[in-house]
Amino acid sequence: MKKVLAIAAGSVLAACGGGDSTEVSGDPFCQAVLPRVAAYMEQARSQHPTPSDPRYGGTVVIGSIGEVADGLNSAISADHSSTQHQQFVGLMTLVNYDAQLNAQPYLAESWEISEDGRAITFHIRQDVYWHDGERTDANDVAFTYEVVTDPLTAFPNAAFWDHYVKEPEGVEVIDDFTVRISLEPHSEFLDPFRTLGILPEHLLRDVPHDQLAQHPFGEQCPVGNGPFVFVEHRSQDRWVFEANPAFPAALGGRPFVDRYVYRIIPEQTTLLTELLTENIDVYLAPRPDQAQQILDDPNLELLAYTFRNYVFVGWNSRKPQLSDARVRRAITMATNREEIVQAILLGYGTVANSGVPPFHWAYDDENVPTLAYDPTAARALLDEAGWRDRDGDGVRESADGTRLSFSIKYNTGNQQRQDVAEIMQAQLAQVGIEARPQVVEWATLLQQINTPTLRDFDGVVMGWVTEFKLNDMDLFHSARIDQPYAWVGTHNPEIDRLLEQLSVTVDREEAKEVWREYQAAIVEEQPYTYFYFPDRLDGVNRRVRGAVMDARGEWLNIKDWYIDPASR
Amino acid sequence: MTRPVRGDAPRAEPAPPPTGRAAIDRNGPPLLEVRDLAKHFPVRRGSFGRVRAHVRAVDGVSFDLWRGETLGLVGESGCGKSTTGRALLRLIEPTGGDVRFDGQDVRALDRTGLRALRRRMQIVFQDPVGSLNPRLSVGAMLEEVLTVHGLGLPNRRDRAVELLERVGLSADHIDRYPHEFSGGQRQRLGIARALSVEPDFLVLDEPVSALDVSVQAQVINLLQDLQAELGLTYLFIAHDLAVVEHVSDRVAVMYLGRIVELAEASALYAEARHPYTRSLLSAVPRPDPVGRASRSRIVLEGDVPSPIDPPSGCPFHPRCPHPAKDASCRGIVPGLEGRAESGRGGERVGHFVACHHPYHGTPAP
Amino acid sequence: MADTMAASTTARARARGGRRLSAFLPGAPQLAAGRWGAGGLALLVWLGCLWVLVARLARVVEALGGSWDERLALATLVAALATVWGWSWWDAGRAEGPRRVGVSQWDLAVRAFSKNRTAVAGLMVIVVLYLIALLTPLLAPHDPALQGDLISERYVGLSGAHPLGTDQFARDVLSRLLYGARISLLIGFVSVGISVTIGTLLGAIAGFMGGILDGIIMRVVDMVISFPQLVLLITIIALFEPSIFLIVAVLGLTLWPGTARIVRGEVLTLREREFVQAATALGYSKRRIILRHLIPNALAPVIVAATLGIGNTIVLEAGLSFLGLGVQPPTPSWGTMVADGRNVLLNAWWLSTFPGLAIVFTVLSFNLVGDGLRDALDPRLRS
Amino acid sequence: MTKYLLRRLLGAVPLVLGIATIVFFAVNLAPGDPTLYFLSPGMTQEVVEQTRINFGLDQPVHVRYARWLGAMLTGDFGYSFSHSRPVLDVLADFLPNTLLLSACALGVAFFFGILVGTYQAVRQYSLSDSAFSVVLLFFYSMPSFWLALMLILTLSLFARNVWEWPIWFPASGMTSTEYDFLSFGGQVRDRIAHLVLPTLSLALVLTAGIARYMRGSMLEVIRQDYVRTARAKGLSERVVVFKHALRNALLPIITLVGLYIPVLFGGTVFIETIFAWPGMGRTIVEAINTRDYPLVMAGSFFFASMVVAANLIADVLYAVVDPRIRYE
Amino acid sequence: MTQHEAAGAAKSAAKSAAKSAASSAATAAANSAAPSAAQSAARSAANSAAQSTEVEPLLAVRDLRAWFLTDQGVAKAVDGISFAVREGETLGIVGESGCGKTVTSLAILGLLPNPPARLMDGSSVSFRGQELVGAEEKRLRALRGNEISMIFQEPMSSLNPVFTVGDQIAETLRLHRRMDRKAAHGEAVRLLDEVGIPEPGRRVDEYPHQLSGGMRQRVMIAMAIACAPKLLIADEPTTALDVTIQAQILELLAELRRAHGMAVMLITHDLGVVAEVCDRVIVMYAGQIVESGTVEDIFVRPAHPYTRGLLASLPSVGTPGRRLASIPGTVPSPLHWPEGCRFRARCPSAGEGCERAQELVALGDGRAARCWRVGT
Repeated sequence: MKKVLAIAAGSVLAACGGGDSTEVSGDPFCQAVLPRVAAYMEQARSQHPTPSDPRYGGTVVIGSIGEVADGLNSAISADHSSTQHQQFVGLMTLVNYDAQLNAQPYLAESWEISEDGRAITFHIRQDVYWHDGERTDANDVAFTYEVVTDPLTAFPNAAFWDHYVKEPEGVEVIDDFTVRISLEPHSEFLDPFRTLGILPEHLLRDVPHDQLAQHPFGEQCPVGNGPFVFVEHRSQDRWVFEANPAFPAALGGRPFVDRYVYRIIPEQTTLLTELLTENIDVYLAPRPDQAQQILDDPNLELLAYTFRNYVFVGWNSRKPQLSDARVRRAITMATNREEIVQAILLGYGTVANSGVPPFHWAYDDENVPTLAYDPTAARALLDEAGWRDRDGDGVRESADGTRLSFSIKYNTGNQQRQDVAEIMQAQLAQVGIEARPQVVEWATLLQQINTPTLRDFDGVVMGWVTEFKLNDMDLFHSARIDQPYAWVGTHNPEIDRLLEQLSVTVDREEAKEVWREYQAAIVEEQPYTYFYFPDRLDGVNRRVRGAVMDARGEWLNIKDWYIDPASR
Repeated sequence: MTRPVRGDAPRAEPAPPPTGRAAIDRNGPPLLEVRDLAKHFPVRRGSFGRVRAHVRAVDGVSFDLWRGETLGLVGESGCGKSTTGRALLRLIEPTGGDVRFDGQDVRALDRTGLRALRRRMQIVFQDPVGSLNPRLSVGAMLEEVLTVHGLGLPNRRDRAVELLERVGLSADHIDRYPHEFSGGQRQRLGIARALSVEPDFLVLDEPVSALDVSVQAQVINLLQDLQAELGLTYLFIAHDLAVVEHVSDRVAVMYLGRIVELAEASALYAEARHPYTRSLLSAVPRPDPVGRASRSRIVLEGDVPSPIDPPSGCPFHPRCPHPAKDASCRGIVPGLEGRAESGRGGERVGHFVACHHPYHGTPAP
Repeated sequence: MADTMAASTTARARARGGRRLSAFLPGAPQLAAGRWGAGGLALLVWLGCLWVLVARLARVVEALGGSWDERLALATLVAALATVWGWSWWDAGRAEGPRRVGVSQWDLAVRAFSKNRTAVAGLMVIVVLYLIALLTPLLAPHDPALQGDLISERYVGLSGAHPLGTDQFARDVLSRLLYGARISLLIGFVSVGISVTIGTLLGAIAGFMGGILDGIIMRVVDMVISFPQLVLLITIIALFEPSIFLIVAVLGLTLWPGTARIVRGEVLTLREREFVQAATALGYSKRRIILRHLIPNALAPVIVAATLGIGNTIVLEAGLSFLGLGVQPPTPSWGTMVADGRNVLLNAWWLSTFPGLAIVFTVLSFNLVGDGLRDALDPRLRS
Repeated sequence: MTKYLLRRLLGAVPLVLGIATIVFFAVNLAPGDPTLYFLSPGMTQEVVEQTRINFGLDQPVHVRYARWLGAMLTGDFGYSFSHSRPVLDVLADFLPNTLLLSACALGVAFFFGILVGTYQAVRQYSLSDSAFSVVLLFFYSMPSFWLALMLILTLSLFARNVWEWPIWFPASGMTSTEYDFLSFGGQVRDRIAHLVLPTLSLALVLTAGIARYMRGSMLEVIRQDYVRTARAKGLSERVVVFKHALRNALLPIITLVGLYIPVLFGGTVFIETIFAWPGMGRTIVEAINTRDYPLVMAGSFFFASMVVAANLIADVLYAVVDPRIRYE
Repeated sequence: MTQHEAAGAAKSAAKSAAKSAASSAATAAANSAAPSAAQSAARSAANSAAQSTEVEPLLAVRDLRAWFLTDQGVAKAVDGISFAVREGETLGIVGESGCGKTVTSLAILGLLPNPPARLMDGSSVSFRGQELVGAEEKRLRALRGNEISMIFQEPMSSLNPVFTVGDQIAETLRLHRRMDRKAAHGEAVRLLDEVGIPEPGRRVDEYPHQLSGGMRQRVMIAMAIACAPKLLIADEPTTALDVTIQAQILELLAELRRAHGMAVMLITHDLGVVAEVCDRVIVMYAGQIVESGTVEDIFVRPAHPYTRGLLASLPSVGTPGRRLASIPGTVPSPLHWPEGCRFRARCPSAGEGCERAQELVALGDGRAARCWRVGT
């Protein structure tokens, strides 16, 4: 289960620690590396001439509001566009998912799991070269594993390695192209290797792990082994990549497009204009209310698909108004979530009942109970829980006079969350609940809700982006109640039990049943009022052909995109 | 001296008093004693800048003034005459010297003392536009003074009207604003304001210089009438020699922050002893076309030097046309010396001149 | 001579007629006399308020026992009607009496100002705007926070039920625009009020006292002025929690240096003016000199700056809204409305266009009035 | 002159230090913990603590202030939390872009402002005078982000897609994606095309202010005695206006440079965001939003210092142009 | 009159003036001696006493009316004045502030700002037979600073602060004498020397603020005489100066007039200055000429009550103590000149007959006064 807008947790020793000699200078590294890349590419181009297929050539431009925050430095990133570039553009991961979310070979040709399920052995392809000419081998994999499991690195998705044996003993290089990793048996154990781009050991081995975050490798001169070769990064402006002619033919060979440009355009109206004026080919994640413009333009198409994030309101069960699960259920039932999906997302979304996204194999909307919109039932439930409007002011009170009144916090500048809070306020008022939307600056809000001793909120509108390996441990397990993310303070033995079981159940069919139970328990407990899984939208110019985008990401098959030769 | 023959005098205000003015009693102590008054303005750069030099605007001025007397202070622009007038009232803090008003040390006064003093000493300014607060009506302006000093009770408005009438304006004017008056009327308002505290002594700082000739005469007459009626003492500052001669009992001529000559008006104009006074007098154009051919005029060379860096010795020596100019003029600052005239009162009345080689006798026509 | 007498007699007769007319149509006699600015404004306010009274009678009656802002609106309505009627009666009658003596600088400024057509038009817009802002509870067709049916009534274009359309929550844009006027005008007015007060006092003290105090105040002014104001605003507002109070306070506390500079400059020249010296010579206290003789004379450019400042502040608030730092929802302000609506400019153009135009015309009015005041208050420019 | 310059420079030092202090405390006294921004769930408490120490946020505020000031004086502005690079490197990326845009806007604004203002003054009270005033005020009254969006919609989107004009301008970025493959002339044209909209958005507001000021200044000058003297010499009206009057009317305009630089920098916050211009204004807002304290402090500090520098330059320029000051 | 009508009238005035200027120029070209032109000029200004029948005057002003159309109404600043300046003479125009003397001088060279100022129908200014009212701007420019030049009251503000004095003098020379930069600079040095500025070679490259008031006025004079004008209009040239400097400047002007044989029109409010330097004098009051004559006539035998009052109210060196005779009241505003005799309200001898507008009454020998009493 992974995160919010988390950015690099780099350590900035040199700046504040008073040290004088530890300063990392980007220039020498880049100056050494970039010519080598250029030379190798020169050679590679002559060795691998472009096939005479009309699909080869052209530039594809993707526009988005945000930077590729961490570039190709996979050891420090959790950010969506960064990991996507690491998986599909510049670097390679050991495995890939197919449409059914089953692992497929990628950098790893094949793999075996030991009998006892405590070791996994990867066999690495032998035809993959770093863009400076070095071959990618088992040492790179081992190096990457060591780096990300070292706490000094502060790998943001450290929870990946919960059931793995940490470095250095957890990884073993058997030969140049074989590597074994030790683990405890658990579900979805391949998922981390789908996300983690392998790093070049020969370039980074001398860098202290706590300084990787400041290393110029990530953003200034990344050297990858993927289908695209880094050319240029202008901060807050663009990334430029070109096709890697030496990309293994077995994996499809060089990409069709000559160049791929990622542009950062922070204003969405500008982005839409650029898409409409055909200055960019892909507009990543337009707003739902911009969809119609894209649909109206014959040159453009709109791709819409369910994604891995969801929006919810978390309820602080430590508060007397919200400690009773019946009240939380009543709140959810008094909220017309279907209408909210229509209103805020214009229908581009799915109502959520738990954190399991619709495309996921564990998703089951038939057998999992839902709390449908039913104000009458909500009122009855509140009456039953002892909340009645005793003084006739339209707001319910408990027997001891506590008003059923609370704030709903959301962060500055997030339109959708603000909308949720506003609509909730209007709808809860109908059943005698007073909800007060309250905006808080992002860092302050995080402090208020994350600090275990503080938990200064009643309700909070938030969102999570999940990985394919779902894991709610941090959120709802009572053992984690003093960890930052146990905002709501759930203390439910049933949920604890199911969470523990889920984390070690390897078989999907078996797991699916546990998931069903778990979701039913969550619906009963209602730690969150789950709102929706918004659809991911992408505006794409029709001259771009062959693009497949789904929950796995926009860049999924970027190497197979080609530009309609007629409109080049 | 040939005088132009004039036609009928236009309809005059009350008939002129038969002879000059009432005799001044100089037996008692002077009302105002000024000794070595100095004001040096620092020349600074920037808000916290260091002082780079001093403008020696007033550089050791001494004179006495008796009750009911008018002392004229003349000189060219920048000679320090206005600064002198303001330093007397401590509108500008003097940097040196002594000022005694009616025996009181003016420079030693604290805030309350100063406030009391300002009921007895007032000033009238040159600029009839700038000297009145444009946002206050005449009534408000006069009543404010009365309020501040607790005067004119019970009815301040009546007192204000009285003041207006005294300076030749009428009760109709009381609700008007300064911009609704002509230059001469505004000067009358300035006088009324000064009179409102019933002072003994007025500094008149170029009171008629900005006025047209016909109006100038009205104001001069008013000032003389008030002096006669109220027994006021005037320090009359002006650059117009004719006006000064007309109104003053005694006249002091200033040059570069110093008094160069001080005498009874008649004596000074008839037989000026300082070369500067003589050139000044000869430079005044006279409304006398008939005599112009025969007049000899001393035209001074060059300009007045800067008071930041005055010449050594006699400040006038670089421009002095005196044939006897010599090394002592360049080296030694001449003191204001002269003969006290006996029989007319105090010691300091007489013909004083600050020159190493003063002239004697009447100048050529 | 005879001519002028005849003219004044007819003027008097006309004035008597004017009084009768003014009883029914305040402003009409002034309009007839060619004073289209004052007359037009009076007539506009009169008819407008009457219209509110008639068309929204039910709401008016309701307001009698309503919330405080409904009662405030009611009081405003009554006060506006009374003021206009009373003024017109008094003014129409004034022509009968003797010519007033004593025309102050302000009177002159008013005369000069009323000759400036664009400025008078701007002033009319502003007066009407403030009136609308106060009367909003009576005027607005809907509750600005009331959400309609989210499925069928969202993004409805201009229609009878919603003259300016609806927004993403099916709220009435016109109502929100009217309520937004309150917030925007309030922010402009209050923050400029704060900054002008602080600036005038500090400027006057710095100018009059001089010396170290002047040095310190002016160094602070230099520092604050050197700051790109917007960056400072963003820093403070973003790091603390945005609220109307914070926005007003921060705007008020960062905009004063301009005023302080102006006032100090004025005071420095005024201090040398002879009437101030005369005041000193008359034994007035420093306090009296500053408050009664310096500040009133230094006020003209401050009034101009304040007028222009209100306009600037409204634009600034809009800018902050663009960054998500403006007035927070559901409270509508023009700035947030423009900023929120910009994303749907192409399919629901009315969302940001109307508040945008409201800002432009309001600020334009303030600027026109400011320019007009500048010309009217500067005696040098008065011909 | 050298002494004057030196004195002005020395005078600017306490000013800049004062500004640095304001910046520091405005940023550091705000509630909220910036480290939380850079952390993810699952991180151990030790990592959190280590990060806080790394950021230097474990110290009391006065110690941090002293350290920051000390480091700053040696030219060390620390590391950007979010860019993970020395702050100076980050600034070096963005500052030139902002300066380019600001310089263009300032140039355009002054050129047209002076031209229009002079024209208005010479034709005072004419129809074109009032028309210019109202039109310029109209732009002046517009929130700059709205103006920018309108320009994008009209001169970029509608011009191309709806009205099909032969000329339309790119809505974002400093260069096209194919910039590197263009000829030199093409590169120049490409850069100019990208500059047009942001420059226009920034400059229109300033133009209005400058024209207004210039009009006033010119009206003042044109009444002066020496202009009458120039006419009495028999000079043509063109020479009178553009030689004798303009030069004097321009003097107070020079000080406007110092006054408008902060306005300009403030404007870049919006303009750079909307036109995706990789500059300081946008970066600083992002830094504020991500609580990148070192970058916020250094960025504001540089902005303010440039304003101080601009004021200084304006004053020196004034002294150069105005002989009355030059020879003092 | 409403503004509209006034504007219309002024427009037609300008048109007809242009026409008459063209025709008079044609006549002047036809007969270069132009005695008929002089005669017709004399006829048209029959009641102008300042008229010479012997020689053609250098400058003839006839019925000049310069009105200002302001918001408050029409200010008739100059309201029908006629006079002539002969070659080589010094004519003084004297009067109190607001009497219209400066407007007259500016009107001659067409330097009045229009709007608000208008030269009304029938106004005529002819310089050496050439009509200037309504003349093409280009022709006026050729005259300005060349054949007619001006100096003004404030030497500080009349010099452009941002150019060196040398540049400002040379500009005139380069414009009218077509000198090159170097020659003009050399000539500027010579001119500075001529007007008595010490070290002209150094001063030529200085800026106005570096000079004293007296020197600035000398620079103005140098600029004015650069092209050896026939007529120098000096508008209050010494008012802003101290007495000793005033004496220097008056001396210099007298010298230059002798040396260059130019006519000087001296405008001042200082009767003393007039008495010192002028040959003939015009006294103005309320936009009109009230008296004209030789300097002796005016000062020794003033005819008009205003002139007499003015002289009587002058304190004079050598006559202390006497109570001054003052003229009561104040100068009326040009917006509301009094009906009838404009001096009536302040006149000691006003009475029956003064309620009608006064004409200039010729008294012989070129003298005239605007008072019905003097003729009788």
